[in-house]
Amino acid sequence: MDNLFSEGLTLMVFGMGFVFVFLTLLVFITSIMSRLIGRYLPEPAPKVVKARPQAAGVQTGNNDELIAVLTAAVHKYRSK
Amino acid sequence: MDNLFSEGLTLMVFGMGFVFVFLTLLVFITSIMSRLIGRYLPEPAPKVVKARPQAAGVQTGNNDELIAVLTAAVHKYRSK
Amino acid sequence: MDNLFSEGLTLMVFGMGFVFVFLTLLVFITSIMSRLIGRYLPEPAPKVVKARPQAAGVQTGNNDELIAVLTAAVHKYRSK
Amino acid sequence: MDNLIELWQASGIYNISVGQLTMIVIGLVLLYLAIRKNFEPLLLVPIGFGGILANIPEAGMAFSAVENAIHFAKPHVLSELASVLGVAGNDPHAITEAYHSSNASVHAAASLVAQDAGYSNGMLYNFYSIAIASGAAPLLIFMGVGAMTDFGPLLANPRTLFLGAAAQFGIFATVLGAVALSAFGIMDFSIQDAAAIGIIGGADGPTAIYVASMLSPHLLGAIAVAAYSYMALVPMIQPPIMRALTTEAERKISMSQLRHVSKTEKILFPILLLILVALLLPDAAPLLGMFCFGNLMRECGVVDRLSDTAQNALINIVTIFLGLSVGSKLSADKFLDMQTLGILVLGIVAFGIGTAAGVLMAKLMNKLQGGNAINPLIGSAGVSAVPMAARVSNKLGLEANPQNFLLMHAMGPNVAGVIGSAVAAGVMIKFVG
Amino acid sequence: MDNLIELWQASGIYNISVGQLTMIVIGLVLLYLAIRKNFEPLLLVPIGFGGILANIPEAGMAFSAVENAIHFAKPHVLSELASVLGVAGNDPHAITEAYHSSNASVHAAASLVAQDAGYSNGMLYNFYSIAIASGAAPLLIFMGVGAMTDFGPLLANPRTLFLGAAAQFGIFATVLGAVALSAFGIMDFSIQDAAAIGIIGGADGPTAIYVASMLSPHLLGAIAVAAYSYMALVPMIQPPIMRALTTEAERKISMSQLRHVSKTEKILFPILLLILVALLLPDAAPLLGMFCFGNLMRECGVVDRLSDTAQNALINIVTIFLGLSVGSKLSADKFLDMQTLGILVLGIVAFGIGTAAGVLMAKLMNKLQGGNAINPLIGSAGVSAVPMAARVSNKLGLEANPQNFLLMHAMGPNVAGVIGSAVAAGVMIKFVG
Amino acid sequence: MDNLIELWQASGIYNISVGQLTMIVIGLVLLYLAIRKNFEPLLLVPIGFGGILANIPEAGMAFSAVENAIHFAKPHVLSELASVLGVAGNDPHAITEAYHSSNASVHAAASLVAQDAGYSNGMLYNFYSIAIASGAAPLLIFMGVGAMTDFGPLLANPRTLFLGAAAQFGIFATVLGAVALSAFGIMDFSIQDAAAIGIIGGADGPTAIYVASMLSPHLLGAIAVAAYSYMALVPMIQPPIMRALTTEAERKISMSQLRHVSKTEKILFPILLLILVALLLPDAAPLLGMFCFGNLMRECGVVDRLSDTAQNALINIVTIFLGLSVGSKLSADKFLDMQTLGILVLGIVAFGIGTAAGVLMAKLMNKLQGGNAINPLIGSAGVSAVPMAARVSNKLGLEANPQNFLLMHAMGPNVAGVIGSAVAAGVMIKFVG
Ligand code: NA
Ligand code: NA
Ligand code: NA
Repeated sequence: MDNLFSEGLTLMVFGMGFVFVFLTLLVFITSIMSRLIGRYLPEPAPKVVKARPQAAGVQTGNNDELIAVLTAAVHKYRSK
Repeated sequence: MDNLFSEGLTLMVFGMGFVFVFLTLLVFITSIMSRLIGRYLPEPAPKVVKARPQAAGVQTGNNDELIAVLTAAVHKYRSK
Repeated sequence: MDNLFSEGLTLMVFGMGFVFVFLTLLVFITSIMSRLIGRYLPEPAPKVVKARPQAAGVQTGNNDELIAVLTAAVHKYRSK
Repeated sequence: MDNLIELWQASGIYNISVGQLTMIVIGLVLLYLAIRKNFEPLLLVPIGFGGILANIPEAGMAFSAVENAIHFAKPHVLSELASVLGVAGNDPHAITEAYHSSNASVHAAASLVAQDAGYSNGMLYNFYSIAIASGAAPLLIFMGVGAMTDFGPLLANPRTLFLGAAAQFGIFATVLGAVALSAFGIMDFSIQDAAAIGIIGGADGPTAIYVASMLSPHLLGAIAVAAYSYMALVPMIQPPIMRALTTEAERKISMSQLRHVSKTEKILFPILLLILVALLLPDAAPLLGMFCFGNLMRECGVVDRLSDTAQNALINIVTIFLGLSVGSKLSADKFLDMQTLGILVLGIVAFGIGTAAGVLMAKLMNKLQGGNAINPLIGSAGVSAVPMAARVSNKLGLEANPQNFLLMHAMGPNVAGVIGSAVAAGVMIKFVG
Repeated sequence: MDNLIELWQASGIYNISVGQLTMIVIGLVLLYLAIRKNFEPLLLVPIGFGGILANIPEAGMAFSAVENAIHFAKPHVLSELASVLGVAGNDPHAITEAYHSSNASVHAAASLVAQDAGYSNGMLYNFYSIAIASGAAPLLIFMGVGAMTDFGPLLANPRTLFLGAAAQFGIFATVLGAVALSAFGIMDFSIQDAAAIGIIGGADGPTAIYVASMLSPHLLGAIAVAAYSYMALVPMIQPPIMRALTTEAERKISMSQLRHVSKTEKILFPILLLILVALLLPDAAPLLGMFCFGNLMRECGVVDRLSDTAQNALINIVTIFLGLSVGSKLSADKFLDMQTLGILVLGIVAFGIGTAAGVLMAKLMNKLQGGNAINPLIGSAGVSAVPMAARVSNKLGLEANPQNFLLMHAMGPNVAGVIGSAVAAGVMIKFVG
Repeated sequence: MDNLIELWQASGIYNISVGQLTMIVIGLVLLYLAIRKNFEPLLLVPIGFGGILANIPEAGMAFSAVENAIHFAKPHVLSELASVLGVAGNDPHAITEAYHSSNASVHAAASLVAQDAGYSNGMLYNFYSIAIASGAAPLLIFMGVGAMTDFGPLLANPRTLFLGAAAQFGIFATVLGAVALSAFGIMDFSIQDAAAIGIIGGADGPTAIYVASMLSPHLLGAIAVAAYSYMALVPMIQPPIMRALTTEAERKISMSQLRHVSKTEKILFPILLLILVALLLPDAAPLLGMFCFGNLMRECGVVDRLSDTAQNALINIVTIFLGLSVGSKLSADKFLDMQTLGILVLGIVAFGIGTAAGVLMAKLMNKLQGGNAINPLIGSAGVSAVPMAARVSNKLGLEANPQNFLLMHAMGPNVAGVIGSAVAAGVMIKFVG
């Protein structure tokens, strides 16, 4: 009984410790990476975003928007 | 020989019998279910059908309709 | 050593030979097939190409075209 | 020069047997029917092509590693196989026979011997093992079919289930026919064979393949080919029978419009069907369970991405493997047999009887109810062959009465026929499996 | 007549046990929750349905060939199995026990005996072996999730990773709770069981299934059901805890807009994460490796067709099989047990503690930095449950301050929580695996 | 404290070898080439990533259960393995060697021992077994490629098949080069190795992987990497050779427009090709059979949903698994070897010779026919590398004559090259397999 409990405690201490160490390192590495990229590989001036080929689901969204614009235009025309 | 034939006969009698019993039960259960639903869970008044997310194939269908409308509108406009 | 080299040489001679024999036969058979079809199964007069059902990616293309036409039309209307 | 001879002696021309040549021609005919005549092309293109691949001499694509080892017959491999399989001597035929009748552990041991000798399973053999022998492919196709099926027309008029039941008479009459042929010594079908042949009358591809793979794998190729071919021939098989059994007046009966079926009914139906199967016929649970699962995914409205995948990517992938696997069973020694002729004859009889039984049931129901609620033309749709049979009903209805659209009415018995033949399949697996 | 009795004695009604009936009802309840209450339907619909299929009496869909052979208990099969398994006598229970504790080669031998006797693995058993026992399905789902994950918000504010770390306290506190229950004799969990239960607090389905399949397969069904149910309940579990631990003023904190994150950063992040995993915790490499692979496919911009497939066809197919496979573990003897009750209680505790730890960590970070940079409401998103938990943060933020959109800020800790629980999983596999 | 040491001693940093580190760097380089330089990213992203995963120390993702058991080297497991494998003593190296040279049944027995000891196959090892060792993945990719291939340009001008034949000289010259290197003691390639290396010159990924997996699995990683890298480098490798072997006047030759090819021709071509393969070279039947099947599905017009799936969902899924599986073969002991250097050198020679042979063949054909029907620039497209090589032909053509579009003309030899190298593959499997 005691043994199982102490195993659990160990697991908790090491587990949480490791999770924190790991993610802390990730914070450092990520920050350094971002800083280096910001300095040495800055992104070119934001060009117009070119839609890359998307999955079916996303297409609908794009179409919806366009279709909304068109519908509005047509509606305006009709209601003349 | 006779044995095989009687096996086949048995299979036929039991098979057809079972199929009928099964589907008859299904008729009863389905009818009861439909009646219960009609009484206790009637569908709300038919609202405008909201298109649920569809597979690529079906999208075309939807688009076709919309596009047909739009084309007609545009055509009307052009032919003015 | 010699043995391995002669194995390689054999493989080359037979390999290239076989590739040529095979593709030569394919040239003959294909040509005959094409001639026979041209004579006995000529294609009917070119009808309007009917788009066959396409994968999602291609649809976008089709829509793009249509949408471009529509946008142009709408634009023309607006700029009136 | 030796190499040239070796190449020549390993070539297809040198090795091809009459049987293989014939089977390749049959494969080409299936492709022709599929491509030019539109005979269920989704299945018959892969089946036909698989049949050709399986009969390429020396390629051994439909053979297991052991069969390939036996075919190439190196003496030391043969003698090792013979010792594992408990055969005296090196006779390839005896070894083959022992291999096919060996139990699972000897089978596995023989496989290891063949692999050690450098032989491997042909690709089609692998596909068959994974797709069909495991039972997975027909069940996954059934799931996809379930996801494509709309039970609305059936729920609007549940009595059409009786039509779907009646049409299964084709199945059992054919079983009887098959055992009769055996009883009279014309053919040599076991009761398992007879049951697997009968299921052709169910007019449902995956069900036929599933049952045949369980009851009579050696007839699988012929049964699958017959099932899909006759499904394609429904527009030619059914109309004369339907016309013969109905009067002009009956064909003119117009049916009242189907009521609206609520979403909740459609969601509950596959669940109720599943529970009924669970309580009455567990042997039909795999088939109907996957079918109901597909249908529930379709109707429940909250897992559309799974339903779409089941109806598209997944069913297409499985269809490719299923078709090639069925094709791998089109070997000369099994297909070029009087049994295949018997299967083809019995199969068309099954379709005919099923059609007739459906139509007569519809007439009987009208008589019993003392009205004209049902146009008997929709009875024939009970054989399944979705949606071909329903279209045939519609077409004949329009011929008699140009205002009479029977399509939706016929969809009820049509999908009922799918359920009916799956139940019949369960009964046969239970009794003779 | 004999046949009629046989059919009746093979029917579900005749054979159904109270346990099976209860499990079928539980399956129906899961379907109800999934369909009507929108409880993670993509998983709970297949799990619920699989649970029903697994409990159909006599169908044996979730059983191996050996278990099916034992169930039908033909004397000569039993005695053969007994001899292979080294059991004296023909007692089915003793044989079953010996089978489950047998080593791999005896297991394989028993399988061959059962196959020879004509029994085969149930379809769900096959699905489970291929999808879960191999570990493949959770990893492929993780790949798909990686391909769907945008690390932009996390990269814009990497300190939110601490929130994702803190929320994993729920996992380990629950492990302690589980061993405490065992220590006090209330339950009987091994340390492996405890670890597998704790991972529920990771609020990440595939991670939970992966860990449970490795550490505690007999609890897999209950753990998966608990994990997905509580993920669905996040909008009810978290808000009271979040409100109790924060003041109105804290909830009103508005956070500065996230900076733009460049494409290069997004491409490098999964690679850096992978390298860190490789250097520090190889046991987390399968999970996080596949996750990073999916994310790299998404971000690199040159394999969009692979990324699209990973996010759609492939993940959908795997989800169907994973769900049915998990369902196959919903058997009465394993699920209808006090342990399940313990798992359900511990699971919700885990969610609660994780939520609290995330919120408190956010407050601590504010205190340490002496500013108000972080709205503590986004701390709760560290449990994962992507994107539900982030939406909850957003909702509570809007309640306190209608101009305060926290959604993007909460996505940082939200995806950090996925990484955090995968790391925790690696530690547990390392120490108790 | 013990736990901390244990965690440290199990970490990647503690265990990583120079070889693994190097291979991880190579994996990163492959990712860089794929993502930034657009080197065949669909394959090189998964291959590079798989290479990194395979070299994560202690994770054992590319190892079989037995290899993992040997790696962790628990004494009682080692001694059990040693006894099964017939090795005296517990030396891990001796056991590993015995394992790799054991026959199939001993192999299987060792696997069971390792599983009993709690070890399991790494995920990449499983992927490799299913995708590549079985031969399935390259064949399915070939099916998809077939479904993407338009034989129209080839049918319009079938003599371009000769160009596709000539370019295969690169393959066989390289085989000779490889055996020469061995004959002079510079390298140590067997004839099987030489054949597998030669196939790089086929400039066709799946063919190279298929042949390498059959003839020389230990070189698979290097061969696949070389094949895909050089295919990406085609625009740099080919132009200087093409310019050196042609005059300005030749490059200016404009070719007459291709005639229209009818649907029927396109449908019959894959069938004729299949029959020719069946009759002449059964060893090429799996590769070319699946290729023709894909092409028939594309052209027949009645199974578009299968064709679409073969070109999209299925080929994408298989590509992911194939790439990761190839990556699993990028282990230090096999890749960091002089042989790899030899493979890289021989591979580029193969491409060069193939290119030259194609161009010279075109010139020869012009001479024999006494006309100027063929622009020799399209000869280089005969190596395959579809459609890159055809684009290179087009580009050089436009340089010489801005009105001269060679793209469609070059597509003929381009797809002929695919057929040609599949035939070459069949010959090599026949003679040295
Ligand atoms: Na039917
Ligand atoms: Na988490
Ligand atoms: Na080539």
